[in-house]
Amino acid sequence: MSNTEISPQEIKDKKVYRDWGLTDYEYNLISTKLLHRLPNYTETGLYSGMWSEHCSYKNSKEVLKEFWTKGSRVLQGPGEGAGVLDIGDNQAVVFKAESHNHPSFVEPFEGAATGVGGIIRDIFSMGAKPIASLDSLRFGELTNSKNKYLLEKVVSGIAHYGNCIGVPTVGGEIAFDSSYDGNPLVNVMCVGLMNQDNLESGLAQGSGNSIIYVGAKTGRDGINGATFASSQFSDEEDSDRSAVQVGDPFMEKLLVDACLEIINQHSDALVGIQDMGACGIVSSSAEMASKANSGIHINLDLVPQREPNMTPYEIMLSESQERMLLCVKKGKEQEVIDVFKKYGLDAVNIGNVSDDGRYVLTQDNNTVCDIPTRTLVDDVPRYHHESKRPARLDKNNSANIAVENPSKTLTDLLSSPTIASKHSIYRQYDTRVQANTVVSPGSDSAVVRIRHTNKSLAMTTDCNARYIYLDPYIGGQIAISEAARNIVASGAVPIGITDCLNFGNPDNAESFYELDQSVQGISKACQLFDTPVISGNVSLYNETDNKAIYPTPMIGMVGLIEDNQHITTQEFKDSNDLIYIIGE
Amino acid sequence: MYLAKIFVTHKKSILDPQGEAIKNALHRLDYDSVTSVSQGKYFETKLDCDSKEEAEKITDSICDSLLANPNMETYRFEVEKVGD
Amino acid sequence: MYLAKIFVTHKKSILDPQGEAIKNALHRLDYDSVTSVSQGKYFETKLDCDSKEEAEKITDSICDSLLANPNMETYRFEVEKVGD
Amino acid sequence: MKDILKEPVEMVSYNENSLDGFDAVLIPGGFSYGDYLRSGAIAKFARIMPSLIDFANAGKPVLGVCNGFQILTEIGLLPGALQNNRDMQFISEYEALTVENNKTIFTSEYETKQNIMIPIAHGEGNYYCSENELEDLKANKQIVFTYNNNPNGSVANIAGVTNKNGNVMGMMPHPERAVEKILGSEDGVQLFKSILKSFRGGTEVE
Ligand SMILES: Nc1ncnc2c1ncn2[C@@H]1O[C@H](COP(=O)(O)OP(=O)(O)O)[C@@H](O)[C@H]1O
Repeated sequence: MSNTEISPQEIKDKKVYRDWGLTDYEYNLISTKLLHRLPNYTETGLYSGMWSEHCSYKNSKEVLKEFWTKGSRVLQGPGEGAGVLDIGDNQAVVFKAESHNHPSFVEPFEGAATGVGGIIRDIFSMGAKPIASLDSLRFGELTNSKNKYLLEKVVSGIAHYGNCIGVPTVGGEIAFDSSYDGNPLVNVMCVGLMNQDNLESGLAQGSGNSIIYVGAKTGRDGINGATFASSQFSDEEDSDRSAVQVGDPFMEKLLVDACLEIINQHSDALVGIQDMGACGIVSSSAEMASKANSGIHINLDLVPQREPNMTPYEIMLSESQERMLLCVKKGKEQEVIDVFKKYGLDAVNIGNVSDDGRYVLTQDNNTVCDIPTRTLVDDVPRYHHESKRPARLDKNNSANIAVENPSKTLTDLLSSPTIASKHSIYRQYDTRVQANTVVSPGSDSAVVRIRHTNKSLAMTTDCNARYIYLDPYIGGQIAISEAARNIVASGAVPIGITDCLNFGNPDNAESFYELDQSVQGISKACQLFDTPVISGNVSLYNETDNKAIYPTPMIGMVGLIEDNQHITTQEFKDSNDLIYIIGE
Repeated sequence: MYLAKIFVTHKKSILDPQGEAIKNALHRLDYDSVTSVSQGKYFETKLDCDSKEEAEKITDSICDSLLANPNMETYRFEVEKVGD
Repeated sequence: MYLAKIFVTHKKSILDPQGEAIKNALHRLDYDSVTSVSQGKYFETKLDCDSKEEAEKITDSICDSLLANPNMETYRFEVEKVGD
Repeated sequence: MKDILKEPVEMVSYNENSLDGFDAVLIPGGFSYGDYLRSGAIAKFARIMPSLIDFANAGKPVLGVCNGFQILTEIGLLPGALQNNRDMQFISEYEALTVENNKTIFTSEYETKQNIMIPIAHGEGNYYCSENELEDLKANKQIVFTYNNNPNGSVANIAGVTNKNGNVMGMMPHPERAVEKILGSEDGVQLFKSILKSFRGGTEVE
């Protein structure tokens, strides 16, 4: 993409917006119904980012509505940085999962590392201390050296970020199947613990209040990452290098400490806080403002920049890591900036909240964008998709598996990478930093104790995509049941889930059927287990050359252990103990 | 026998937290005249090849496939003939 | 303005786990002609100094105090004058 | 320390410049300054370091764990250096150690040759020193802990060493992560008890 900006008329005539992922219908909606004029270059860029699936969930909102999100413990359901559940004693557990599939395919080490960084920011932006992370990974078969390379780099990227920042990676899951050749899945989940009084939200309200930018400087990294994440792979894009973001876990460690200090000790100054994730400054600021029906005015000259001559489009859509956006009460700015200074972090007042509902950007005293804020967030069209039951589901699926040599079958199974021990992976993760990990990887679910109480949290990630492929509805229920079994087996009561819905192109009616049916199955099972869905993430378009991955709705479940006496681990304890099989 | 000296450096536009951290440390130590630092990798490999051309071809291919990450890094190298 | 190119390398007598790991990886990729690999660090720093001598003095001192660990590493550098 | 042995502890910022009033210093693990360049290389210039060196030279106990060990070698309070693990991967694991010397202020509560389980979590824990230095370490009984199954390629299986005086110790394994049964091992407790006992002129600590 060149830096010379083309005129609004040219954008329309040459249909340039299509390259950015906007359809003719969407572009016309923006120009004729929402703006009543042609959007300029910067504005078109902002819409293309904000209206991507990644930011708007325009293709999946209909489906997500079906999730069961109630339950007596829910303090915050889907819609904020992360979900929050009451665990008693005025404490709450906060968790969410995030996918970083596409960036990890392009640049596996940094892609996976920045995935961890992003989900950790979601957790502490709610006011919680991150206490553990988990992963959920899918690769093609390891007989292919490219897949081996991806596995190695992804795991070391996750290890690097988690180990450096001091959040233990306590568990996860991994499976290999050729359907993930060319489209690996890298999902990470983070769990945090907080005092209920500290609950924060991503709000920008109160005319005249200040918008403060904190953390790393903005560079050209990851520009248009969100629209990029929402479009299909093709072999050519293998060489697409513009979207590489580099993580700096040490900077993030400082961000965590500084933000938590502000939330704990300067809550009267803070109105709202949100991390800059996909679509960077535009998504965080527009979402914070639209939630409060506010307008916002940002002076781009004040945004800390790492590279010279960045255009408004580049500044607003950059996905540079380790940045947060705060809304701070007028007059309290210095108090907040001083805290960040103490940690050696850049904190700059870049704009203000207004009551006119407009989203206004200026650069060099020129207005480069002036549009209604809600058109970026609330006016995104929602698509209803056609759903078609794949023919394979109606074939006679029963298989006759004759085992002739049981011991050979057993060793074959045990030596398949999906079933074999994952020790070589999790030994690279610092599983015990923070000194609260009671059960580290290798058992059913990980257990992290809550210091100064007799309670613990159990956590697991699970999904058997083959079951979903064979029957999306039942497969979805199986995923929840498997997670619940892992939680229960560690001595905990399941209390809630997060998810990452990794699917193919929703315009394909069969792919959409898989999405829709598995969500219904998951939702039904969640109701039965009393585990509401409190957060999650959607990753569609997981296809290579029109071949979709197995439908893979990863489930991250958390359980509560009220008495640490109840913690159990998987291994056999003593000889002569009896072994039972429970269930059918 | 040939000796290849290989330099792998960060692409300009990419964030280089290491270089920044080192620069900041140097400023804390009052080395104020240092205005920028970038950290890259330096390899020396010995190659048992019949010609300089062959050694160069192999070195290029090694850099491409393993030593440098084309997403973020660029490389250059020099090959010279050495004894033993 | 001066540009210093700094090479920090492992002392010969010390086992270099990085170099070994890379050599083994190359052999797995069938680059059998590679007989040895050593990995070091390569820095480029810009210095705002009045003379080449001064830039060299500062670079030496930076290497000594920060960039190289004298227990296991040695360093060498080249300083040249550059624009801006 | 505070939770288990009920002793007062305070965090001292790397930015302060005095250690007055403290009896002992623990330099913890964790990645100081992101560990860019080399582990501990940048941290050695933190403002607190001159006071730390004075503190150690005055004979007071200094314990460096993991990244703390790396820092102590970088500032020259301990011999040798720590380089990348042999297989170039970060390793997080419980390791069996042997107590080689129980005549130090850090290990008096252990038996000689006692086997203990302490977790490790590091990517640069491969201890290196020259042959001469190794001879010195052996002659002065400065090798305190060794690995039973050397996970990272350390010279002579070394997991922890002291300075000549015996008041500064560095070790890669994390004794502070092995002080509660619920976390899998209590084998680290005796180390902290040993230090306390030395303050109290040899009285047992409960
Ligand atoms: N990618 C991974 N990262 C971290 N831990 C993992 C990973 N894959 C598996 N594990 C751990 O290995 C153990 C076994 O995993 P898995 O085979 O998925 O168990 P199960 O089938 O019982 O759920 C669990 O403790 C799990 O947390």
